Amino acid sequence: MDLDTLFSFEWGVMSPEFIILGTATLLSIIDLFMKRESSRKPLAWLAGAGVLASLVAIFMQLDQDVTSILYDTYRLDSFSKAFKILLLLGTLLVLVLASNYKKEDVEENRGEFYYLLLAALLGAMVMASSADLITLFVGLELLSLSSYIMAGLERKNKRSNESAFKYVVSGGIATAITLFGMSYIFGLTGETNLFRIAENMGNVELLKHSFLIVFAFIITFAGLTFKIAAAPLHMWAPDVYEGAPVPVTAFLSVVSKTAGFVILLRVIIITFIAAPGIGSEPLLLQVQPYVMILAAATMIIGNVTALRQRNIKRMFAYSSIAQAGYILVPFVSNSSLLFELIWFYLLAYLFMNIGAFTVIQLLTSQEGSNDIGVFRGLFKRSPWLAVPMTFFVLSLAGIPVTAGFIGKFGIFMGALGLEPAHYWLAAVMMATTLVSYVYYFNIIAIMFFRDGDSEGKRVSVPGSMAAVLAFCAASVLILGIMPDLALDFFYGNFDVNEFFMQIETEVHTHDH
Amino acid sequence: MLQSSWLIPLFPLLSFILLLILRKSKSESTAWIGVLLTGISLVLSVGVWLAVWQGDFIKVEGTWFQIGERAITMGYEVNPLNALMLVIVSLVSFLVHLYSKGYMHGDERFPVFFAYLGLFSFAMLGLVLSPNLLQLYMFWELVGLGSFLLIGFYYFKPEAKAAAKKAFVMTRIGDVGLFIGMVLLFWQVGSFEYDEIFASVKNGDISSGMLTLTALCIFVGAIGKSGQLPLHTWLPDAMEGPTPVSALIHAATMVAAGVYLVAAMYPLFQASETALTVVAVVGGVTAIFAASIGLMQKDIKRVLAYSTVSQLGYMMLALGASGYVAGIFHLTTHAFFKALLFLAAGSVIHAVHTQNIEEMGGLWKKLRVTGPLFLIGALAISGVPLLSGFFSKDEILASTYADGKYGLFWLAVVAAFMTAFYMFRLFFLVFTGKPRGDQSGVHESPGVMTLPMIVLGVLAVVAGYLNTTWFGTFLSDYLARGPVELPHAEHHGPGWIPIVATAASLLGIALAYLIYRRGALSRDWMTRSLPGLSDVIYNKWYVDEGYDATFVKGTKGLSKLGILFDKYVVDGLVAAVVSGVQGLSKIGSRLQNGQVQSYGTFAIFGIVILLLIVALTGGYFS
Amino acid sequence: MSSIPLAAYLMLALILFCIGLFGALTKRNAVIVLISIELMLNAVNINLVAFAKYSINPGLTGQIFSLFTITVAAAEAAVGLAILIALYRNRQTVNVDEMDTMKR
Amino acid sequence: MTGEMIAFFFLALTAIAGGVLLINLTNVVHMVVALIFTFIAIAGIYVTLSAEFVAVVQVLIYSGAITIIMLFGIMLTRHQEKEKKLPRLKVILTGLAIGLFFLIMYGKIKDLDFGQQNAELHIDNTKKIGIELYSHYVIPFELTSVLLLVALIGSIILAKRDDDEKEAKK
Amino acid sequence: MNTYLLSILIFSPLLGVLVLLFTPSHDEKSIKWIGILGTLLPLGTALVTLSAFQMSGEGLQLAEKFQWVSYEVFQSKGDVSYPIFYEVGVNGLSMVLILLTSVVSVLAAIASFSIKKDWKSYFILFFLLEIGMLGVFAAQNLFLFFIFFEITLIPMFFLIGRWGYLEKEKAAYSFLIYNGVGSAILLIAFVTMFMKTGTMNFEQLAYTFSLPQSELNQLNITKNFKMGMLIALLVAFAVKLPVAPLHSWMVRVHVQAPPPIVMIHSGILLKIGAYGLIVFGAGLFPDQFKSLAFVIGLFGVINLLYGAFLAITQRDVKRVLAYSSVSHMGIVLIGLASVNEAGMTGAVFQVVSHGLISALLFFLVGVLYERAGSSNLKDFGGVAKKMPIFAGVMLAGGLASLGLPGMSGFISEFMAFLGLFEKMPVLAAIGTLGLILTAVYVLRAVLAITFGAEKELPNARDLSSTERIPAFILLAAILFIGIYPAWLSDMLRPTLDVILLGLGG
Repeated sequence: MDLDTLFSFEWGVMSPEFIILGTATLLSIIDLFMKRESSRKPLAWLAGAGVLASLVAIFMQLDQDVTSILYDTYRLDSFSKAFKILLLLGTLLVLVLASNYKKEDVEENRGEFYYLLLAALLGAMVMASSADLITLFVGLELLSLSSYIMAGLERKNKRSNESAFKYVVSGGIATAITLFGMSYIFGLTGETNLFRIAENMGNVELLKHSFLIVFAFIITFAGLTFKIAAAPLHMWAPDVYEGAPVPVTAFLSVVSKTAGFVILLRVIIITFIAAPGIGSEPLLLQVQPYVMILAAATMIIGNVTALRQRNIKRMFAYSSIAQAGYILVPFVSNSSLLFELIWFYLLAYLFMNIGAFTVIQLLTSQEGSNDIGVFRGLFKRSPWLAVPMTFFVLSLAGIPVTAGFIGKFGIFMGALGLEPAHYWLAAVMMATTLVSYVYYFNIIAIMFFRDGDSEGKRVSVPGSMAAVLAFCAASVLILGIMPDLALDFFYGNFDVNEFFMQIETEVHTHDH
Repeated sequence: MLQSSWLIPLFPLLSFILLLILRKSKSESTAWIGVLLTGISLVLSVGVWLAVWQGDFIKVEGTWFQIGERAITMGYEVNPLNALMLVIVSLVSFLVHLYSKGYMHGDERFPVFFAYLGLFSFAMLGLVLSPNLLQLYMFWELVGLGSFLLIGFYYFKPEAKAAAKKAFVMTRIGDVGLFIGMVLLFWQVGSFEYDEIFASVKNGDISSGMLTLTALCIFVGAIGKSGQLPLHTWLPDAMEGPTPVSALIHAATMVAAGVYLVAAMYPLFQASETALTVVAVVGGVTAIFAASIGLMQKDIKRVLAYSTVSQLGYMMLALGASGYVAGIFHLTTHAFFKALLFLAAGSVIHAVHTQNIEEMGGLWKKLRVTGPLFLIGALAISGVPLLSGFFSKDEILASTYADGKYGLFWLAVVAAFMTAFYMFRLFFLVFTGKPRGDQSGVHESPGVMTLPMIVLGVLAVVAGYLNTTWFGTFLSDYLARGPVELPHAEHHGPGWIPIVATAASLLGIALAYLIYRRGALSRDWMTRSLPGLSDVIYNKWYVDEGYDATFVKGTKGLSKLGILFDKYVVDGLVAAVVSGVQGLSKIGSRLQNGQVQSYGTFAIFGIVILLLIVALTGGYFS
Repeated sequence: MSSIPLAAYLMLALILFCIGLFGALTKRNAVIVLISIELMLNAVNINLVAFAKYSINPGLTGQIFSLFTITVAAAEAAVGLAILIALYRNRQTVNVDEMDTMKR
Repeated sequence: MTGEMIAFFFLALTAIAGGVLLINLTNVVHMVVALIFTFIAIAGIYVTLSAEFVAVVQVLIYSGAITIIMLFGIMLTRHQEKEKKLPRLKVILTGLAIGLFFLIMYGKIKDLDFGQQNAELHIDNTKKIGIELYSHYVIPFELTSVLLLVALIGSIILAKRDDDEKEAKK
Repeated sequence: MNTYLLSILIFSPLLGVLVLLFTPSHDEKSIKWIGILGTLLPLGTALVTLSAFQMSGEGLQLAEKFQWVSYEVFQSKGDVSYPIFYEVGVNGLSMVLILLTSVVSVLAAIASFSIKKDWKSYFILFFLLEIGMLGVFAAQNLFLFFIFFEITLIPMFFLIGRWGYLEKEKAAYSFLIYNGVGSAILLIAFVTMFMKTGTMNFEQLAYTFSLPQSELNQLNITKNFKMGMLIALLVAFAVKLPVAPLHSWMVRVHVQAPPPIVMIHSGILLKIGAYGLIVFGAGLFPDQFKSLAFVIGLFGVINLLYGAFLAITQRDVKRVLAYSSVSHMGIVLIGLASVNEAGMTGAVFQVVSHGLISALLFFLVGVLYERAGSSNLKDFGGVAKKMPIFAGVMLAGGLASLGLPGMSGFISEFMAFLGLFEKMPVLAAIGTLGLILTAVYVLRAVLAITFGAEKELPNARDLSSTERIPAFILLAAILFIGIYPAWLSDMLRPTLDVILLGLGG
């Protein structure tokens, strides 16, 4: 293959990634030449502009057909577009948080911070846009590595250090486990292209090794649950969320998690869709109970353990573990509504969680404490902070007129719409949701019912943060009242079938 | 005339509403509103009665509301029985209104009292006019309300409060019986109408078991209202109310409603021998039981109250012994002489400001009007010949004997003896002998009080001639025009019955005279000779205490038990779930021990367990 | 032709993977923990390379995959060590079991 | 038994021995050194698998770079020479889980054999890899460069000594 | 105008919210007025709706419908879509309840004088609560019903938790969790039905479930499935009603919540449970409902007696009333269990009547608490002396509660028992014991306060003229229904006939 062939690809479809890459590069260069003392604010604007431009690029691609470059090492399909929108939107909002985050350590490395954020985003986007194990893996690691560093960005904060180290160790083990599973997937089929793997999975010869396929599935799946913080690899999340700077926590709980679901969907659904299970059943049907157990365990562990938390960031870590459990439900049930349900829920989750973290960042940095007591009497002090926070919490709890409810409703449709319906999974989800009421409403109770001694101490809200709050709150409400805005957008622009569509780009045989 | 009979209850209602609006008025002339309006009712009632006497009946009904295809109706009906009741009720009510004008003088809630009287009269008249069971039941309850309000009129007295509550609850127990009977009948007949019920009974559409059951249920209602055994205890306590109330409600009208109910539903009872027997037995036993208690009471009103219970028992006995006319006859005469007695007692109390007969005595000279009137009443109730009580009581004894209930007959005779004894014990203690309390300032009651008493006194004498074998059986003939088929037109028992009855009552009077006037026999003669029995009687056979120990304590105990159950079992289960979740939470956070390597171990365990399950279920080892 | 069966390589990889895992989960020294993770990744690489030679569809892909893995592993080791050093500056310890200030 | 077989056994044994030593030694530096043997042995294994280029990379990166930065890491941090053992129960539990994992996997890979092998793999190995990398896998390759850059910058900002800290020392 | 009348009605309280948002929070007087006027608006609209409502008309009236949410499924099920509509409408039953809601809301707003802080947020939440209540009764599909059902939850949580008494937070949590359990079960049942049938509309669902079994088999709807759904719905609404032993939250709320809120809660919110039982239980699964009738009746009688027994020895008048509510909800169940016209009508009458009566009684207790700072029976006695009107109204309320004829309570009790006596006379006879017990505890509580020797009360004032408005209006309504029940029964009949037709009774 020569340069001509290389240039013959439609590199234009990669414009969102290129924009991000370019912005990141530009950032690092500008940062290098900036004076130490000068404000890094422009860098934030630049980074934001880059993300926005990338977002625009994706919107311009909306009616583009499925395109694939180099054997699906990069592919642009509805799936990738839909989820990249989430990733970009999430990062955009996190950037605002990051630019307002005031900590001495971070100040020093703020330029790098933006750069790392974009690099992580790039990794996530590549994950969304690839159907090749190697690319997916590298994307995953790019995201992971950047996240490790960001988590430890407060160098002088012991908790930040510790959380970063725990993240690295857990992440390293998870990577090894994932890779171990992937190596068998690769080994059994001899391919790294997901579609080809799927083809080869149907190979009669593999029937003898059906056990290994199932093992590979379980190991890979379990390894990938690391990113979404689901059982059994969820335990890093509370420690890391607690120690990491708030914007990073927000990033981890939203963007990184979304990326985790993206890779999970890509690898698991495409690869194993035609795989044989042990005996005659298809694999995905056969392993359903196991994944259900994991989903149920995730919901239970997340919600139940959250009850005892006093540290707000830690509480949200458990909350986000629980939310991952919810999102696994449609995944488990293999519903025909799979993609839109997950997409919608992640969209809703993005708004409510980032919104909540915005408030948390404002409060914790003002009070210098992460205790849940920072919310005390917030309604009295700053009603305009308490009210949106209430929306976010209600949405997380899945109360109607918020996006969270519609998301949960959809998940129920997915779980109960099948034959036979997964009643017990739905029941577990409902029961744990009830448990979650206790800690979610505890926040509300503290904000509204307990007038603290910090009477009159208003929280100052920078304009950009206020904008994020308003945007998130409005979105949570609007999506709760008119979910069709999002659903119609999804149905109108994305064709789920593209996800399964293998495009034969010109096959280059190695002719040398 | 008859078309406007529906107006009769409305005048007292109007009185109620007007007086409630004027409740803050200090002027005692507000009483005239009540007197006037009940007076109109009285006039109308008499008019209606006269019309019925001529042989006119009326029944008017309209749909109240519908349940599916079935219409629930409301309306009014006038027949001989209820026309008679109308007159009795409106008459006594009118007289009591008048009397109260004097008796309640100076009470700060003067208008309210008359308002309550109006409400009660409205309810009672409405009850009487009802053409169907449901409507009867509704007014039946409202009568209870009126009674409740009047008994509790002195609301600040704890006894009045307790008595009012007791009256309401005890009668409600009976009401529930009536309710059940009524509803059961509805599903048998498909209607609450008397006519249709009677038609069904006649056609034999209802099985005999169901007939007995419904009749008994309805009788339970009557027991409650009429203070029959075992639901009689509220009536003596109800004497906490102002005395005119006792005359109106607890002598002439409300307590008679139970008798009226049995009479109104008589065809139903007639169809069941068992039901009639039960009515008779309950009536007979109540008659002697209450009379026995009356022997030893010290409160003037309580004596009269037990006497009322006893007399009501007589009426029930009569009805149960197929003495339909006798029962109603006694109802009528009793209304007059008992109202008279109460009003007279009220007059006495008004004068001496005590109800304890031990503190009275020698009032004959001071109360020159009240004394003789009381004597007339006492003679009437004792069944001294030529007074009204004699005739009606005689009729009852005759019916009982004719019906073959000889045991009950002799019981009734003994009760008659006791009645005479305690009435004259009362008379002698109150009006004769030396004054035992401070009687300075005692004077006769004003005219508004004595006038009604005089009217009643006259009636107590003459009412007996309504139905005598000597002049004519007017009442019997009159009632025969009603819907009830009189069983056997007349009971003419053996000729010795009046003689025995007269003898019994004279004996009673004589004994009382000997003990309380002459002192020929020591007063505590009985206490000494039969200490146990007299103690039991003095304490009203310990019925109240018995109920208190069983039902009241039992209910409270159950309630307390329920509260404990609620607290420890119901809430306990919830608490168990909660602590279960909290325990899980604790385990969860203990697992999260901060050791990153433990997290890894946990993850590996998770994976290995899943792999193991796959291996085991997939036949890995086979 | 080689007579070494594929299973032998896989077995070796499995053993090394398990040793690495055991080391990562039980060693107290943070550096050793990091290096144990490297050992696990190495085991995976053996798998990949072995599958590149013996597979339904043998080819270079496995070797290339392993090259990416090695690169990533190296980067990860570097970052891990950097974090460890930052941590050491603040806490004066490299013992993994002492890093438990955050729990519950 | 062919020479290749013997070589394999020798290399495998070395690799495992290095691993076992890693687990059992108490001196941290010794552990790292033991692991160098493993890494080198693995490089040898690659050679037997006709992956010469990977073998070379393995030696360069693992036996060279990584081991050395790890040694630097050890030197830069104060540490107990003798490593204390973790609680016994925990070790046993971990061992049990891993042992089970091993057994389960072992049962199914012990007779995994596709009966096919690529004999031409070692021919022009490096060149072919190069071509593949720059054509087929150019996207992950370029991404890797970003990744390395991130690792570089990240490591610097995390591990660099603070200026003020230095000033404080002065 | 009529096209959107119902939506205007449901969302009319939003106007109040909007106005309040732009009212300064220190201007308490204006806020109070806005609060009252804001509830008058829905009342006015409700009356307009009533005038547009045809009394004898069968089926749904003033219906509105448009598509709202749509999930589309392309692949496996062959272009099935799951549209969710916004659809509202009223029939006789819901019209009655909407009226009740709007009336009680106005009175509760007037009664809110006892609220001492944060008027502004109080009334905003109050309005939101009213939206939820109006919506629940107007909703014509499961989704909408559920949403409104949950909307009532949140404002209630705040209203209890912020403005309640000592243990307000605990009460708020109890409320939340118990009702959460109910709505959780509800949601599972609703979604399951939706996914099986592809519709959420009440009428369509009823039609689908009434298809012959052979056709249902194609939809994978078995008899067991129907039974399971019914039981789930029964349990869910049993929490809301509440049915013993799921009642303890309700007692807590009644004791701890501020009086106007208890008026609303006891007056309307509990009725959602009854409404759900009628519309979903009897309406959707008539055959199964009939076969469970005995169980329902049994629970009804248990509720009736249990509540009554526990009310007898309570020391706190609020607790007496709370357990009395438990007891009275038993009558609703009794009515439903009889599965005939009389019983069903009785149940609905009880819903309305208890709504009015408990609103009245809790209002009075609120007044009392405001005067005395206590609701313990021991602290009172002889109140009738200083507060005669209060005492009179209280007595009247008590009498209405114990089912005195001429008041609404009698009609409902009478009809419910009339119904049950046809089907299960023995059970009904046992149940009548409750009538006696009711008299016992009502009189005990009422008389303990108003009668007896007078005790010192610092602020004993009789009802002020503002306070008289809600008291007299409620009393008038109670008497009106008691004397002229045909007004209500005629409005209900067409709706109940449809349900009874399904029940084959």
